[in-house]
Amino acid sequence: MGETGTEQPTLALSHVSKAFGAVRALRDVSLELFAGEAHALAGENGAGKSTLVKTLAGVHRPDSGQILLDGEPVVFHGPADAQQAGVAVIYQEPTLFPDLSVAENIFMGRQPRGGLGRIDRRAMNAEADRLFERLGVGLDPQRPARGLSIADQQLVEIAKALSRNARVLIMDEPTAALSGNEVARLFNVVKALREQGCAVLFISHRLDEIFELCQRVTTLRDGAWIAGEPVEGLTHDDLIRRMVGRDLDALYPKQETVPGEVALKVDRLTREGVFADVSFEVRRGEIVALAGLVGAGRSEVARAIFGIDRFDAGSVTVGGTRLPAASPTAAMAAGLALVPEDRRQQGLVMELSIERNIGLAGLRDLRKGPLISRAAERDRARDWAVRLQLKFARLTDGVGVLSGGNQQKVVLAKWLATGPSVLIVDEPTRGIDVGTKAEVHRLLSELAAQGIAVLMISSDLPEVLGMADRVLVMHEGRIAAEIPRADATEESVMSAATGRAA
Amino acid sequence: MSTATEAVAGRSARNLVDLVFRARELSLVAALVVLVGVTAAANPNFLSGQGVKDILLNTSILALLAVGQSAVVMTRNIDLSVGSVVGLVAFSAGDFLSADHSRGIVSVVILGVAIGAACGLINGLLVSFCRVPALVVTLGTLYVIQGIDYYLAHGRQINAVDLPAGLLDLGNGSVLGVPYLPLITVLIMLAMGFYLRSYPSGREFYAIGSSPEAALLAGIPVRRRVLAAYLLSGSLAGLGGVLWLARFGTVVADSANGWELLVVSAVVVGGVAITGGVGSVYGATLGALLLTTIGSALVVLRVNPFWQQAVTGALLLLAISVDRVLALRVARLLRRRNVRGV
Amino acid sequence: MSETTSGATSAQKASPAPPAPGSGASRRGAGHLLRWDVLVTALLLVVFLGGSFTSPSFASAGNLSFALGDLGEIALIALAMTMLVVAAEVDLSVASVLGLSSALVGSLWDAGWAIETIIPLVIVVGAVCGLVNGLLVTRLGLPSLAVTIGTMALYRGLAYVVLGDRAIAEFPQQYASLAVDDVPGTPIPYPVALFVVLAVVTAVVLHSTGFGRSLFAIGSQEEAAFFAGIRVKRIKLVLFVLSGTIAAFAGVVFTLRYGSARADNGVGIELAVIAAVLIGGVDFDGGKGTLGGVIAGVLLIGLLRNLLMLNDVTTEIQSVVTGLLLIVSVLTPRLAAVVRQRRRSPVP
Amino acid sequence: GGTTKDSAASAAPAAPASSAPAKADPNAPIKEGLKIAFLPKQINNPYETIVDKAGIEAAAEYKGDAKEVGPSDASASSQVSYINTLTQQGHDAILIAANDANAVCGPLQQARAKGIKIVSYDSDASKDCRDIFINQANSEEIGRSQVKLLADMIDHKGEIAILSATANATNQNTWIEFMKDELTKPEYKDMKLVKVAYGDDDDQKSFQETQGLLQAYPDLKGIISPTTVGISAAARYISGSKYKGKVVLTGLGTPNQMRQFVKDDTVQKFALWNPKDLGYLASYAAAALASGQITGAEGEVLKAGKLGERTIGKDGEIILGPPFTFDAANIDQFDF
Ligand SMILES: Nc1ncnc2c1ncn2[C@@H]1O[C@H](COP(=O)(O)OP(=O)(O)OP(=O)(O)O)[C@@H](O)[C@H]1O
Ligand SMILES: Nc1ncnc2c1ncn2[C@@H]1O[C@H](COP(=O)(O)OP(=O)(O)OP(=O)(O)O)[C@@H](O)[C@H]1O
Ligand SMILES: [Mg+2]
Ligand SMILES: [Mg+2]
Repeated sequence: MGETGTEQPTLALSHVSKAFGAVRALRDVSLELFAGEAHALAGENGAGKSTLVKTLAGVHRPDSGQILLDGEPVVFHGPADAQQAGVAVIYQEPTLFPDLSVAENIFMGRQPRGGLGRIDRRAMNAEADRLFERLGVGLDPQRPARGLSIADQQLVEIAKALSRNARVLIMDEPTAALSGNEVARLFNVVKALREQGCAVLFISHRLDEIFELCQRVTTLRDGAWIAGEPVEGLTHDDLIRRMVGRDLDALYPKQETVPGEVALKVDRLTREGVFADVSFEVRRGEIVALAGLVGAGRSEVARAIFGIDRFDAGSVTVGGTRLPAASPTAAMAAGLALVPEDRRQQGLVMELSIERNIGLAGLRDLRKGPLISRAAERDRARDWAVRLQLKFARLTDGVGVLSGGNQQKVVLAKWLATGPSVLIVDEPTRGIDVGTKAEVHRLLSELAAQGIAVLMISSDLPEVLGMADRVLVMHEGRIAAEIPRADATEESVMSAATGRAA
Repeated sequence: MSTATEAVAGRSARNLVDLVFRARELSLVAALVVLVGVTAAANPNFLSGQGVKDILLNTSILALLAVGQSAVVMTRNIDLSVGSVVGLVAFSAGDFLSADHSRGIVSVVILGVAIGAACGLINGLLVSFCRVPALVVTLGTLYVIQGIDYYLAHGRQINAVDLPAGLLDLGNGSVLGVPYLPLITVLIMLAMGFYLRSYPSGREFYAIGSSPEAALLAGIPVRRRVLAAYLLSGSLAGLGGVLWLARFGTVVADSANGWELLVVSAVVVGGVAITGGVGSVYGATLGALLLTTIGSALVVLRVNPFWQQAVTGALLLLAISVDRVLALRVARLLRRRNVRGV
Repeated sequence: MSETTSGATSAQKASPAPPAPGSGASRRGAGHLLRWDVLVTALLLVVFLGGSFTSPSFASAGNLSFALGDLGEIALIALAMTMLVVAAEVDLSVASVLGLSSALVGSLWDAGWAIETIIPLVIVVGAVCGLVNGLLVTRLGLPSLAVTIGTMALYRGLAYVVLGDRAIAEFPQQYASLAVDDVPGTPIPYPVALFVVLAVVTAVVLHSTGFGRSLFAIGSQEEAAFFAGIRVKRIKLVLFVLSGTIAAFAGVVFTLRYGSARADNGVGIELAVIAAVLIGGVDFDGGKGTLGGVIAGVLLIGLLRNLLMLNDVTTEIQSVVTGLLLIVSVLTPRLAAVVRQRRRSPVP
Repeated sequence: GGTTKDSAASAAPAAPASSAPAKADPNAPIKEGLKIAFLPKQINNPYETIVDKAGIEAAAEYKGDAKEVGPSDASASSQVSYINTLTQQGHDAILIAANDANAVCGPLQQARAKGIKIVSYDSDASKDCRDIFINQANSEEIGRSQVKLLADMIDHKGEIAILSATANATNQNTWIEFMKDELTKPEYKDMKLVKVAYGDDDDQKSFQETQGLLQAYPDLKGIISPTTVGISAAARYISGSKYKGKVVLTGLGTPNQMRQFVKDDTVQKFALWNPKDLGYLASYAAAALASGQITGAEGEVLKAGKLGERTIGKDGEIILGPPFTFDAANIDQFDF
């Protein structure tokens, strides 16, 4: 496999800049992707990684600088041009066609043809099946994409990119929603591709993954190029320093707390076909993690507790009052808050501004008489934006223009601002950079210390182990095990999650 | 999450889902059968040769428009200008023919389709290239085209005597007992249905409607496809205008006035989601057939004319509600059967 | 049921704005001056000034009073329609509810009922019509466009059932004059004065209350609004009931103003209302728009039509002008945005 | 309590005499340059276009300045906007074919208050908001003669139906009342009116209603369609269906529309007055009113150019003349 050396980079950026209005997302950035090499792109939220990806993908046109394909300058007029040039991209946010089948999603525009140029559906489905087998995923190619969990959507995106047999594979946080198993399978496939001479660009906020998969790493900070170097010889701390510009405190700053009375009690909760007989309690001051494999039903439990979905049996009690089924309003009134897993659909109203989004869950608190107080709204937004180190130009900007991680912070701010007594967070740090992740963890820890009960759903095992007082492990819609902090290890959680434990 | 058994379970569930989706068309057929059955039982004349012929003839133009409209709706757009286009084409085609009797049918069809296509082109360019909302644009062109039509006609009327016999024959004649009009519509519907289902570019219409954003990222030529949908809708409306002239012989300016909502109803009743991405031209055609049949059946059943409109509305609501309730039921059933980890 | 409906709507509304290069940022910067509603207001001024110059009778009190009064029903209904469209729904049945209301007023009056009983009763019937729309939309999760096309036929049909081919006239003088007379000392007819009051209330509700905020959130991302604890279904239900109520009230005004109750009153005004709302800059996909824009839109259409008529411009041309106005009103801001963007970042 | 129809009727003050009845001066000359406007039910209705054109031509005879304006939809509310505009523009007379007798009343009163003369034609407005109504023919005569015409063709036997315009059309409903009344006479005891259908003056709707009628009533022997749009649509359907020759169609239609169907034997006879004469007469009536020749009182005499003289009847009504029956023998003499 070609270690850099003298050969041509397959795809390269040379001195590229890109600005959105006043925001300079990329400043004079260069990057070279070589055949047979996996290249990591590191940087905080909003550093410009996704912008760089979209530039390579032909979505954005650089303001200045060039894209080089096999050393020749090219201009991509749109995603189609980049695809033509052999670039396959997995975007940070899954972009599927909900009404079409999974197989059609994968092969849109490149369907296998039969007689008369018609689509050969059988071949297409078989091909999709083969791809999923490679990834170790049991998705049915003929089901519609609507209703797939974020993780499954991400897997379909991966299958789509793989199916292109591209010369360059670009992956923008493909693993953010995945748990260990899928990540391992994905890495095996990517490694194989790389060995076949594919150039890979990989983005992740999980540094371990960078060290495991990649040979080189380029770091961006505030849109500017900071470093491009081999991974070998680099330490975690080195990389963090390049990204953040300073050293970090402990990643999981868990404060010890004494659990108080029961704040959230879930009793024999069942939603037919999704989860069954789920019972647990969360006490004030406790952080309870809900772990499990993708699709184990964790998010579904959270949705049912919060009243998004109607449950078929069981009960949810918050601070002694039993919640009516299917009423988020009642749940909120009882002191519940849910940070949902899909920020783009469920967490944020993309067209509204940052301040409006942060105020949305607490319209009642912002009232002055019958009217909304704009000053109160602004103060609330500013306060939380600062506390979560949100990177933004103006509070009146639409959230849609924020980077993925910063959007996640807005979702957190929106719910923390409601001052809940029970906080349910579903993948709270999905797509959040290391620096902020520590911040979020500290915040959760602080909240718990203040007596808030926290139920944390996470696919990030170190996070689960680092933060939780207790770990509930779900397997196929049921609680498979409850593990106290002292006994929680990677092995114990994983074996319960895969159904191996009793 | 990946076991062989689960995949199998998923598949059988999917077959059920498939059935439900097809059931959209099936339930329409069922509704039609019930409606026709009841009406025919009350009045056998309804199913006489003349009765069936009348219904088919009445449906064909609406169905033709519905085919074009569904292509547009599938891309999450809408074309409200179709009614005006039919009116404009019907009148100008009539004018064209009555001015010179030697002009042939082919030339008038070309003229009609060309006018329709030009209207579609304007709609399409505005929607796809200028990115203005489809509803506003086509409501605007509805008014503009109607204005032009009225301006051209200004109280004149085209009479059957002014038209060549060949054209009138196209509207009322038949081959082997099947009138030409429904034949034309069915051919176009089949071609469109086949194209949309079996060709990559056809599937892109669905993709665009399902998620315009994803379509852009997938490298689909979104603008070209949307433009094509409008061109198609416009051309079919143009053809519809010529057929209108052929069928009715007498036209004043306001042919098909107000049909835009009728066409949209047909499409929606036919199961094409107004939010795009779902449905088929077969469904839309069946929707048109159902609407027309309801109208005829009420007259034949001697429903008081003052009740007719109310009953039509109620039946329309019933059709979409039953369809929806069934879909919800099946979805819930599916979820329960699809117990993960059993 | 809740889960399936919310699930179904969620993915459909996947953020509609395509990732247009730099669209977001540039739309804001200089955007203020070129917002639709501002543009429409400017056009309105132009029409008004143009009218005063080209036609001596245009700015006369008599003409303005009439032109404003003529807009009464459309303007009233547009208030409720604005809120519905902001919440990404639509009610096409308004004109039929107006007709049904008119028919009921007529037949009950003819049957010897007291007008003081008839009016509240008819308004309740309107609310029920709205409720039916709302229930079908929220409980069954049907698209409102489809539902209200159906109820449009149903309610109009019921109007015919109620009144058939009769036309009832001779309503009590004092009520009839309330519908046409001007507020003393002004060229403003009573219905218009009422409209102004309602418009102010609506504007405050839409732009400065939690309810209004919720509408914008529902309109741009229904699922996220639901997750934020907003009672999406209840709010939509309220909107439809409101729309039915206002349409029925407009029916009463219509009946008294023309002094004639008929089943076909107000046929087709739903498109006029929607055109006004759209010209006023409300985005049909929901989540965007201002009430000020809509009011300017209503006035623009009405006064422009009046001006054209005074200048003997034919109906055909009026139709063309209305259509072009609709197109131009959405096209201009987009073109301006493109031009601005080009100027700022010349593509290499 | 409250205001009911009865209490309002008893409390209502007697309608104020709108304009003090000026003295008519039969010998006053027709003023030159009178501004006159025709407001039809709907522009683009070919029948109304013929009427109005003739009226505008008549205005040229007496050196008046006439025009036609109107809405594209046949609704009273759109007509009202036009009445207002015409009032503001200051016309001498407005001629209106009212879409709703009552709804146009208020604005017409306002116009009269400004001294504008109002003539209604084709379809009347309420009698106290216009000066004169030009009736194309005596309504009673139209209704009864249509029944006679049909009865003669079907031997006074069998089921019959009526295909009308809109359910609210005043003139249609008046005629239909007289038809029903005529049918109660003993000589029609074997004829039965089974249905009144409405084609909404929409070609396609009328076409479909005809289909429905014929299917719903297989024993139908005859159809009366007293509207030009309806009769031509019905004729077209019958001429291309198996009902041709079995069902008799008559009604009111223009010769140009019906020529083809008379020639192919779908229709034997139908009636109409000359729409051009209607427009001509109305135009002269307006001019005479505006010039003070007449005031609209019963018994006054209108001098209507080439049409000669007409006496104003009860309620300010002037009748054009008896309807004319067209058949294969005479149809080619007419072109309108
Ligand atoms: N379409 C846009 N309009 C305006 N600003 C944008 C747009 N897209 C990105 N930005 C801004 O550009 C900067 C870089 O964003 P980008 O999405 O590239 O960050 P990122 O490195 O991918 O962050 P994350 O790790 O959170 O995904 C951010 O400040 C963001 O707000
Ligand atoms: N709206 C929906 N409609 C249909 N199926 C759904 C829907 N949401 C989730 N599912 C399915 O239900 C299963 C459980 O998903 P859930 O999101 O609860 O899993 P999870 O344990 O939270 O995993 P993760 O969040 O990591 O995806 C998944 O297989 C998913 O495909
Ligand atoms: Mg990113
Ligand atoms: Mg989850």
